Order: sequence, then structure tokens, then C-alpha cells
Amino acid sequence: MIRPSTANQVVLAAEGIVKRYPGVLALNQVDFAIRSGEVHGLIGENGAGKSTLMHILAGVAQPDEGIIRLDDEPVRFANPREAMDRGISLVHQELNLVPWLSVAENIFLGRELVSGLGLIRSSEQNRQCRTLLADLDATIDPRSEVHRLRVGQQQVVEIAKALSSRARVIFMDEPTSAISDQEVESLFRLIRSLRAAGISIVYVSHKLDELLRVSDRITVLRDGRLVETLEAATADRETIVRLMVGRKLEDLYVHSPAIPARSERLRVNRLTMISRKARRPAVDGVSFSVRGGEVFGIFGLMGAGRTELLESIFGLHPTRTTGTVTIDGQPSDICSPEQALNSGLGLVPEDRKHQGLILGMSVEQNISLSSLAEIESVGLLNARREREHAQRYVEQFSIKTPTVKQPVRTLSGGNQQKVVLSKVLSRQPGVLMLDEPTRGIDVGAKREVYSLVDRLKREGMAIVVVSSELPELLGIADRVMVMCEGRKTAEFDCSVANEEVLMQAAVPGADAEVERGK
Amino acid sequence: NTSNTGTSPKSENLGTGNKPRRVAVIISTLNNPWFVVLGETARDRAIELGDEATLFDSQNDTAKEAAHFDNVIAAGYTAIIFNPTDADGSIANVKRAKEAGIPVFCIDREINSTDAATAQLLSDNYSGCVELGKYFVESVGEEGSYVELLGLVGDNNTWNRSKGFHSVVDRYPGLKMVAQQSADFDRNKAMEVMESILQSQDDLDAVFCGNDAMAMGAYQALLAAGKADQVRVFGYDGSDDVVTSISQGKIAATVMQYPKVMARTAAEYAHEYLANGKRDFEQKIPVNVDLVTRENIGDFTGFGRKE
Amino acid sequence: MSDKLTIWQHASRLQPLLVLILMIVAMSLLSDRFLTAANGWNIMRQISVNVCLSIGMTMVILSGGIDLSVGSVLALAGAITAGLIKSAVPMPWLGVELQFTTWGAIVCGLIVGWFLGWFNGQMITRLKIPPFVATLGMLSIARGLTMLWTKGFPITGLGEGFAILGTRTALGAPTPVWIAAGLVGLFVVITKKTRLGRSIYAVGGNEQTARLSGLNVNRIKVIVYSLAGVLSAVAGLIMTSRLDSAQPNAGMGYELDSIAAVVIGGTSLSGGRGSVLGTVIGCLIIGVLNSGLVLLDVSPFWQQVVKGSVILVAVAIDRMRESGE
Amino acid sequence: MSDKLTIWQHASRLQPLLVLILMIVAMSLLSDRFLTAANGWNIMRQISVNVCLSIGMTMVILSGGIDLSVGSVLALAGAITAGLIKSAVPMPWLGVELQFTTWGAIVCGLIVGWFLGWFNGQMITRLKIPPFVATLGMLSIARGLTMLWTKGFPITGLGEGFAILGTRTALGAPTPVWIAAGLVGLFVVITKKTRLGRSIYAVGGNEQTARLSGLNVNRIKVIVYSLAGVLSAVAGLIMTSRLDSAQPNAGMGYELDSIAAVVIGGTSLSGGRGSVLGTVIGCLIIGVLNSGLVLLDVSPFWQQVVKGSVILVAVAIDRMRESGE
Ligand SMILES: Nc1ncnc2c1ncn2[C@@H]1O[C@H](COP(=O)(O)OP(=O)(O)OP(=O)(O)O)[C@@H](O)[C@H]1O
Ligand SMILES: Nc1ncnc2c1ncn2[C@@H]1O[C@H](COP(=O)(O)OP(=O)(O)OP(=O)(O)O)[C@@H](O)[C@H]1O
Ligand SMILES: O[C@@H]1[C@H](O)[C@H](O)CO[C@H]1O
Ligand SMILES: [Mg+2]
Ligand SMILES: [Mg+2]
Repeated sequence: MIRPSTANQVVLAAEGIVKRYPGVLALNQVDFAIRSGEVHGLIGENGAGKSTLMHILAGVAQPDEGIIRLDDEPVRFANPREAMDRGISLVHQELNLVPWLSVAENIFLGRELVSGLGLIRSSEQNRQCRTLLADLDATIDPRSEVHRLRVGQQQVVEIAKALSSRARVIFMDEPTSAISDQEVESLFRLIRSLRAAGISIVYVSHKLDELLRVSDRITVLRDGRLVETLEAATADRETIVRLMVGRKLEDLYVHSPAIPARSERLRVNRLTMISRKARRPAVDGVSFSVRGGEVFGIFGLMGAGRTELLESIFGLHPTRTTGTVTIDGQPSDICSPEQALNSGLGLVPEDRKHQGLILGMSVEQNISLSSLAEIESVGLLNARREREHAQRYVEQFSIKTPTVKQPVRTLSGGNQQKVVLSKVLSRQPGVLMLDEPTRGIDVGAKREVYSLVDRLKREGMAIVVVSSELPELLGIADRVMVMCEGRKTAEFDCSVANEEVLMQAAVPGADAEVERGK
Repeated sequence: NTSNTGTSPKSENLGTGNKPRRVAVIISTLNNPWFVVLGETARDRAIELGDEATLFDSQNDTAKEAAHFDNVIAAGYTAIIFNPTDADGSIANVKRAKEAGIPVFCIDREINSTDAATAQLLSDNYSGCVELGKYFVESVGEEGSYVELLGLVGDNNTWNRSKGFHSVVDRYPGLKMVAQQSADFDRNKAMEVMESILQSQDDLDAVFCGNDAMAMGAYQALLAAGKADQVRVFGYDGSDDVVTSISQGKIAATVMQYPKVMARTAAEYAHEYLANGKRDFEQKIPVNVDLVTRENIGDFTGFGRKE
Repeated sequence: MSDKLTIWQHASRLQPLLVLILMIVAMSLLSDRFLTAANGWNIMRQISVNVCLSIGMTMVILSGGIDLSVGSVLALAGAITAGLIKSAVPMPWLGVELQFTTWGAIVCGLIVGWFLGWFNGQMITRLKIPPFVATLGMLSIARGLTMLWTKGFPITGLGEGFAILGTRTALGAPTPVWIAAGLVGLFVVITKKTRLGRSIYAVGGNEQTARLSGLNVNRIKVIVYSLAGVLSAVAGLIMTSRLDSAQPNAGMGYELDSIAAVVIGGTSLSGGRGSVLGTVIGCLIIGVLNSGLVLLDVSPFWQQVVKGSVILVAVAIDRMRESGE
Repeated sequence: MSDKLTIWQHASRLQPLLVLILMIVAMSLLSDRFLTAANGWNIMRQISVNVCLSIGMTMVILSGGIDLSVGSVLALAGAITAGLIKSAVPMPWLGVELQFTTWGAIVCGLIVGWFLGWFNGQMITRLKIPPFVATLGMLSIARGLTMLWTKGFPITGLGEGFAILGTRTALGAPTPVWIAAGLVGLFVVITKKTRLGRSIYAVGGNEQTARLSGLNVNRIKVIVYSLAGVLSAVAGLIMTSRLDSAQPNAGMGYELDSIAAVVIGGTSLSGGRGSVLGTVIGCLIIGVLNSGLVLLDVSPFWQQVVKGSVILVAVAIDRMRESGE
């Protein structure tokens, strides 16, 4: 597979690409070139056109205008298969796996290893798959069905799938949005070795530091136009952010001091939840409390049980949960999300496509889903009220959408997340729980989320934020709790915490030491 | 005129055969009251005679019928009273029973084989409709237009009846069939089809229906259209409501098949075979069918003759 | 720009309407008897039973489920009402007989329909039986109960009072058409303008999101199946009244007709997308076809071939336009 | 840890098997006629037609579709084979008559099945007609064609050669059981061990992913429907041979029986999950129930009630175990 080093030679190029979607010009005269053996970062706000550009270069979508050249020859990819056959593969931003097939079956889908009789060689596939995964995440069993994996693990599988196809050009659309730091490190190691083998990688991420670390060159897209391509070695954060948003952005994190005198709004006592999949506690005797006007962060590695904790509080697993939840001093026996919402809890779930949105519905219908009572008059839903209700949030959070009637499916990730936030906030919860609220959204949108969180906090809301990004948590939280394997291992005031101590409490081995130390 | 053997007391039965007498009554469908009468009468008569008896519903499906035969043979039944779903398709089933040493008495519908069944008690659909056809010409006259509602088009009774009818009526060129549609032997379907036909036919004189359920449905449509007095309805079966309707002058005529007679006789034959060792049955025993009209309605009741 | 989009979206939702219009034009050219007021009413009266069933089916399908039991529920509700009209219910332990009035019997029929639907809902939500299996079981059970209740014989001669439901006209339109039209109006409002309706779309669109958004998914499903049950009972009453007879085998195979009307009307079988009005158009397409083929006196052998082909061509035109744009 | 998980997964897939065993135990306790070799062969022969149909249906459903036309295709294939065996096809323009041998006629029947299935696949992939509608249209068309071909009369007396298919035994087992068992084996391998099988699961599990992974989704679907057509034809041939007669209304309503077997066997109607072996268990459950009810002397009206209830209870137990863990 190793090609003669042809450094700086352009492998794949886009010229004058234009792509229109109803109501949007997704790409506007984009010229984009990928050199062999380079890692090319691609960045831009949500909806800037990054995914669209990759889709066109990988045969998933067809351009309205423009030419694609592979090795200087004009080419047309009618479908992803044709692109794949020419050595171009794509890690999709949205998870694209077959849930009921195993990891190995997904990785080899369409390229199965077959014996002379035409039968699939499953054990050989599993073996190769295990080797491949050893470099990324050794805990994933090639035989387990993909729907049993957590989002992060699924993303690892996506990456492995693209790597296994022995492509010359690999597009990675936010490959790290759901994976842990160790997995990111493994991925970067892999990317470097691929580059050394002459393979080109186009890498989309909203995580600027990551991009600066791994890329050779970085291209910035804004509103469907290519703004500039920079050498990563000489680029810096501020320049890139300015190019992305077209202006200088203030500090990323927004954090007002906690308001001390507020009363306790949420108290969780000895909460335990038995996992259905693993038949052991996913959450194990966790207790904590949050006051009004406070942001309470929860940190942990993948699979620490943070999502299950929030879900249990929200009444999603009533039969498998024990422990007490007290809201505003009232012990609450929450058995369903409906009751949770009525008790003043709000949850922005981790997986927006499957838990946060109804993709077939419009923006306004998604926003009003939790507060249908508000748009009702004389027993009927009022179209004008619904529109105004949605319009309010669209303006407040600057959701980019042609109209509130737009199907939410067509919005970019960041804007979809804002729609979910709008839906939850429309119930004016006293306690807001956010599970990975900034996953897959751009810096601008992130900052908007942070400042929103800060504003809600100042208004007296109690806020719980689960995040895998340490700087983010330290930037916005007042206190941070750390979880490991379902248990609470530490709690810090943010004024005294730093990344190192938090990480130590989150790693399983360290956790054992803490316990021994006690 | 049917039960000449009379009821035998139980003790006597136990004396003659040393194995239990178990009669399976396999009926083409119980979706139609005519067959319910047929099946239940046979079963009840067998029980009256001191035999064990069970009713099976083939749901108009020759394959389901085949499964019933297999199950009945496996379960050790000793005789079968059989109303076939199909004259040809059911032969193989009867032969399997014969091979297993189980006598089969066919009722109502025949099978096209003379060496498979022990006996066949048949009502002749073709000649019944010949009679009906003659009466049709008599009462409608030699000129006029009529509609024919067929039963299930995949059912051979449908065609036997239709052919019997046309063998007479087609000889009169003045009688014009303006529509020939299927209503699946179903009352509701007949009503709907008739309603639609009435949209295009203003001067209808008569409707010939392949069974009584369809006759009632067609009548219901005519009634709603205000044409019940002007259009004569003819049916086939001799069901309760059609007999009543004939006496009220709503339906012109039907053909009485005697399901109870056929069923009772078959049960008695089976009993004779099992209990008394009788073997010399005639292969085909026609059970006559009678035209029922306003004129002779006094003699009839639903599914039979007044006692 | 955005308004144009909406108009286009509206038009595309009404595509089955174009198919319907095409069919009406074709039929009118082929038979001068087709395009008459009388035939119009005739078709509408004939489809009223299917419209009632299919409104319920639409809601079930919108919520992501399916109901195969509609035909059997129709039969049982019709038979019970007819039975209660005809004869008194002996209550030996009280030493009395209960004789229902016509209206009382009708209410009982509706309650039966509601109960069977509610039971479907419970099986689906509590016992987690997939809707296909749950309602297939009900199809068999309710049919068996109908046979047991009627002993296999039709119940006939239900009296003037009951005949109103199916056979009269009021203000120039047959009662069944009034009933069906009333229900269509009611359920268009329910699906498009009420919380229940929105919740049904949400549950069908993404059940997990609906639950996390605070909707009581199980309750919504139970309501949907109960409504389908009641609507099947209404259909059963109309049919029984129209025939002046409750047939034990009434409604057999109607589940497919009803699902066909829903799907032809543009509702997605995977839930979350579609409309009651689309379904009405679906019913009309099937009704026009059925009646047109009889009017044209197409031979029964050919009818099935023609009917199948027309539906395919109609839906194909529909989908081609859609994907072409 | 991971191996334990896999064993557990395997066990959970075989849950319908537990239901089947429970039923067999119950029936054996209730009737001493039940657990005999003769009755065992009997049940297996009876289900062989449904097994053939349901293997095809399983693949269609695994791929995310549905096929309502199986019963009509069965009828048409059976009728055409029977017709070609019985009488020569006149070819006036050549001045000859074409008389098929039994084997020739069988091949023609299979080709008819394949063609109708292929046509279903084309309608679904090219014209984008939803599978429910496309195959519903085919249900109607193929039935109509059967009526036209047979003129409404059964075709009977097909000779010794043809009788082998349905009525003989070989090595102690009836031919239909051999055929069904052979097809089960073949399709277990196809679904589990070949790229085609894997692709079918992928298309049903996530069509978009399948497409993005470079699978030719349309081709796979066409193959699946074609196979279902051929398998329906095989079922039609077995049935015709067993009855020594092609019935014009053979196979009516079998689509529901077949879908029921697939779903009871644990295959998800939304595609991507399930297995051919599960379907075989589903067929056995239905077969045992049918035969058991007859052996136990349950009256026909009660049978429907009991059958519906048993299926519900069986599936409910299944689902409760599943959700309990
Ligand atoms: N299938 C589609 N239909 C309609 N509009 C679309 C479609 N796909 C993308 N768009 C629109 O095209 C624009 C570019 O979207 P794209 O997904 O390329 O953005 P992105 O840069 O990848 O954003 P993100 O960082 O959120 O992933 C957005 O405005 C989006 O709403
Ligand atoms: N490798 C694994 N195999 C099976 N189950 C696992 C595995 N890892 C974690 N789990 C299960 O998932 C539970 C916690 O997952 P959860 O999604 O709540 O964690 P999280 O901290 O929210 O991480 P994430 O970042 O993925 O959201 C664990 O307690 C365990 O039951
Ligand atoms: O005699 C019966 C009845 O007429 C029934 O209505 C249809 O099938 C015939 O065989
Ligand atoms: Mg993107
Ligand atoms: Mg999580």
C-alpha cells in the first residue's frame, strides 16, 4: 500500500464546487486540494459546509457545479462505492453502523472475507478486526453487536471501518466527538503512521487544539465559502477563530461566581441503578446536591455511569433504580420523564438524534414538544402561538434555520442541539441537567451554550453538566464531582481543582488507591 | 322420511363394535349459516346415535382440509362425514382416509371419483338451477334484462349453478344479462355490487344470485334504491331469511337444498357402518332439491321442509 | 422563498388527490353513468365503513403500530349490538331479563369496540407484545367470539330505529356519509390541532424522544388503539344497519383494505408521517375503482388484475413525481 | 466476560424454542395421541408449505420489506405447472403445440414464481412503490391471473410423476419435509454465511449505512423478492402435488399466517434482526397448535379464541423474559 513519496503532490482536488439545498447555499465556489501524505484539518462553524464538502468528495452527494479531480483526472463518483473503489473513504459524522450486526460484521460490510465456497470467514474477520481494534480500543469485542456499544465505542468502530478499507484518502468528520482521551491519543498515533505511509487524511473537528496538534494544514470554511488555508505550524487559535466567525471572539468560557445564598434545589442520596446490559450497578450509591445559582459538573471517563445517573434521576429506569431524589426540599418519587418535568427537572440528553429530536418534525414542532400546554388555546393547538413560541428561541439562541417550519433533520449539529435546549428550557426547569451539551458543536455555538448556562445560573437555576472535556468543566462549573465505574470517587470545588487531580480520580486504578488510602 | 334407523340405545352400541366410534365431521366452511346447519346437524345426529363426534372447519381451503384429514387419521377417528371444499382437490384427501381404513361419507358437494368415498349424498346444484331457470323465465317473461351475481369465482359450485341457470335462460334471446359480477357468496359485498350496478341500469327486471346471502344483500340494495318492487330477486340455498322473505313477497324464489336431511342421513350411514357393519352403500345418493316459490312456500321452513 | 417551499410541501402532500382526480376523469370518459350525483353518493356511502376503519388505522399507523383486528372487532361489535336489540339477556341470578333499547344496544356495541381496542393497547404497552402479533391474536379471538355469540348465524331484522344509522338520508346525504364525514372532521382536528394528535405523531416519529420529552407514551398508545376499536365498532354498526343483519363473517380481510387505504393516502407504515385526509383520499381511490369496475361491467376474472394494476400505477405515478422533484 | 455475553445472546435468540417446548409438553400431557412419531411427521408435513413461504418472508422482512403476495404467487405457480402438465400449449403461428414434461412444467412454475418476485422487486426499487402496496397490488394481480388461467376451475389429475413432490416418503420422511428441510438448511447458510445474507441484514438494519458501505441496495432487494417468489412457487408445487389439484383460490390469506410465523419466531418487522431458524420454530408453534387443538377436540368456534390466546400468551412470556433481564 505504501506509495512512493510524492510529497506536496495533490491527490484529490475540488474546483469551483457549488451545492444548494432548499433554502441554503451549502457550498459556494469552493476550491479545495488534498496533498498526498498530509493531514488536512477542516474547521468552521456549524453549518459552514464541512460535511457537505466531504460528502461530495467521497461520492455521498453530487455537486451542483464544479469538478473533482483525482490524480489530476476529472472524476465523477455516482455513489460511495465508486469513491471507495478509487481509494476514498469516509468516517461519517452521524454514526452509520448497522445496529444488529457485530463489530466485525460492520467493519467488513461490503468487503467480507470469503472462502473458496463463497462462505464468509467469520473467525478470520474477527481476528483481523481484533488486530485493528487493538490500536484503538482493545476493550471492544469484535463479536458484540454494535447496538450494545456505547456511543463512544461505536465511533471507534466507525474509524476502524474506514481504516480497514486501505484507502488513499480518508475523510474523518468529527471522529473524536464522542471518544475518550486515550482513544484520541491512539487515533492520533494511527493518523501519524498512516501519514507516514503516504495516506492523506482530512480531519474535521470543533476541537481547535486537537486540530492544531494533528494537522499539517488547516482550511477554514465560513458560510459555504473557503476562507483560507493555513500552515498548521504557523497558525494560532485566535487567527483561526477569527477566520471562522469573521470577528474576534471573547473568552470562550463564561463564568460568573456562584451565588452563595441560594437554597439547595436538588439532592440525590445513595442512588443506585442496575444496568440491564451488564447486570451490575451502572450507578453505585451516588450522593450529591446542587444549589440554585450553581453549576455542578460531573466528570468521568467513558462508561463511568454519568449518563445512567442523569437518566435515573430523570425517571427513565424506575424499576431498576433505588435511592432518593429531593427537589426543592420535596422528596420526589419520579417514575417517568413526565413526572420529572413536572417536578421541575430538565434533561438535555446525550444522543440528540435518537433521544433529543424527532427528525421528521419541523423546528417549531420539536421546540414545543415538551410544552404543548403552552401553545394550546381552547383545547386546540394554536399555530400562531406555536410559531411565536419557537421564533422566540430561534432568535434568542440564533438558531440557523430558514424558517421555523424547516424539518429539523436538515439543520447542522450545533443548531439541532440548540433546538433540543430550547425544548427543554421551554418548561422553565428549576434544575437543568445537560449531558455532553457541546458535543459536536462549533466554538461560537459552544460559547453561546456557556453563556446561556451562566445566564440561567444567575437567574437561580441549578445546573448539572456532564462532560468529557476537562477544560470545559473547569471553565464553567463551580464544583465538580468525579465518577469512576459507577461510583463517586471525588468532589472538588473548582477553585482548587485542576485537570491532574480530576483525571486521577477518574482513572480506575487511581480510584482503588484512593479507597485504599481511606 | 329420513331417520328410518331410529336412535339406538348406548348399551347396544357398545356391544357391537369393540373400539369407540369416533366420527369427524369436516365441513368446507363455517362462515356461512348453511354449512353451520349442515355440520352441526351431522354432529348432533351422530351424538344422538351414541357416537363421539367432532366438527372441523376447513375455511374453504383445500390445504387446511388436507391437514384436517391428516390430523383426524392420526387421532384415530373411525369415520368421516365430509363436505368437500372442492370436487377435484379433495379427492386425494378422501383417498388417504380410505387407505387408512376410514370410511368417508360425502355430503352436499361431490368429489369427482367413484371409488374413494364410501357413499356420497349430493344435492345437485346444476339441476336445481335448471329448475330455477325455468321458473325465472316463467315469472320474468321471455323479454327483459337481468343481473347475475356469482359466488366465489374459484368455487366450482358457483359455476355449476351459473351453468344450470344459463342452460335454460340463454335459450331466450329476449332475456339480456346486463351485468355479471362476483360477490363472493357474501351479503355485504352483494349489496355493494348491486348498488353500483343500479347506477348504470335503470330498467332491471331481475337478479339471479348464486346463493341466498347474496340474494338478501341484493334485495337490501334494491330496497334502499326504491326498486325492490320492480326487480325480482332469485337465490339459492333455502336459508331462514330467504324463506321468510319469499313468504313476504320480497324474494321471488330460491332452491331448497336439504342440509339437515343430508347431514342426518350421513350420520346414520356412518353409524350403520361402524356399529352394524353395513358396507353395501350406493356410491351416489342424490338428495333432491326443490324450487321454493310464493306458491309452495307454505311447505317450507329454513333449511328444510315443514314437519 | 420560504413560503413557496410551504406551498410546494402542501401540494406534495396532496399528491394522492391528483391520482384520484385522474381516476375520476378516466372513469367519466369510459362511462357516462359515472359522473352523476347519485353515483357520487353511492360511492361515498360505500366507502363510509372503510373510512371509519381507516381513520382508526391511520392513527395507529401514525403512532408506529398496526391493527389487524379491525375487521373482527367490527364483526363482534355489530353482532353484539344486533343480538342485544333482538333478544333480552337473561340474568338468572337476578331472576330478570335485560332488554336493551336500540340506543342501549348501540352503546354496548361501542363499548365492546373500545374494550377490545383498549385490550390491544394493554397487550402492546404492558406485555410488550409487538402490535402485529397482539392484534393478530385479537383478530382470531374476536372472530371466534363473534362465532360463539352468533352461533354462526346472522342476526337479522333489527327494526326501524336501528335502520336509521345505515339506510336513511338527511339533508340529501345518506346517514353513513354524515357519520363518516363527521368522524373525518373530528379526527382531522384531533390529529392536527390537539395535544393528543401531536403526541401521536411524536410517538410514531421517535418514541424515545417522545418519552424523554415528557409524553406518556404508553397512555397515548392505549388511547390510539382504543379509538381504533371504537371506530371499528362504528363501522360495524353502520354495516349491520345497512344490511339489516349482523353477519358472523363480516369484515373478514378488511384489515388489508384499510391498511391499503392508509398507505395509498400517503401515510408511512413506519409511523410519524401521514394524515387523515390522505387516508380519506385513499378510501376514495379504492371506492372509485371498485364501483367503476362494476359500472363498466369488467369481468370478475379481470377485475382483480385491473384493480391491482391501477393501484400500482397510481402509487407509482405518485412516487415518481415525488422523487423527481 | 465477552464469551458469556455471546452465550447469553444465543440463548435469548432461542426463546421461541422454549415456548415451543412448553407447548409440546402441555399437549403431550393433555393428549396421549400427541407425542407419537406419526403425529410428528404429520405436523412437519403440514407445515412444510408454510415453511417454504416463510423462509422467503423472513428474508424479505429481514431486508426491511414485506411480501403480501406469497399466497397468490403460490396459487399462480401451482396452477401454471398443473395446466402445463395437463394440456399442451397451442402455438398457432408455428403450427405446433407445446407439451411440457412434468419436469418442464415444474421449471415453468418456478420461473413464474421468480418472475413475479422479480417484478415485485422492480416495483419497489425502481418505481419506489412501498413494499406493502407493491405486493398488495401483486396479491390482487396474481390472483386474477390465476382465475383467468384456470377459468375458476381446479386443474386435477396431474399424474404419478408430479405426485412425488408432495405425497411420497423417502428414507422414512415425507418428500415435502425433505424439501422444506433442504431449503431451511440452504437458507440458514445463505443468511448466516454468505455475503448476500449479510447484505440482507445490513439493508434491513440500516439501509443508508448499507448504501454508504457500497452495497447495491436495489440489487439486493430485487434478489430477496425474487427468492421469495421462487419459494412461494415451491410451496405452490408441494401443495398442488399433495392435493393432486391446483385450486384457483389456493393460498388465500396465507400472507398473514406466514408473517405470523416469522414474527413469532422472533424476527423484527422493522428489519435487520431475526433468523430463518426462528421462523421454522414459529411455523412449528403454529403447526403444533393447529394439530393439538384438533387432537384435543376443541370446537371450531372455540379454536379461534384458543389459538389467538395461546399465541398471545406465548409471545407475552417471551417478551417478559426478555425485558425482565
Ligand atoms: N440534506 C440536506 N438538506 C437540506 N439542507 C442541508 C442538507 N445537508 C446539509 N444541509 C445544509 O447545508 C449547510 C451545510 O451543512 P453541513 O452539514 O455541511 O455543515 P457542517 O459544517 O458539517 O456543520 P456541523 O459542524 O454542524 O457538522 C447547513 O446549512 C445545512 O443545514
Ligand atoms: N465495555 C463495556 N461493555 C459493556 N458495558 C459497558 C462497558 N463500558 C461501560 N459499560 C456500561 O455502561 C455504563 C455506563 O455508561 P454511561 O454511558 O452512563 O457512561 P458515561 O459516563 O455517561 O459515558 P459516556 O461518555 O459514554 O456517556 C457502565 O456502568 C456499564 O454498565
Ligand atoms: O350450497 C352452498 C351454499 O349455497 C353457500 O352459500 C355457498 O356454497 C354452496 O356450496
Ligand atoms: Mg458536519
Ligand atoms: Mg454519557
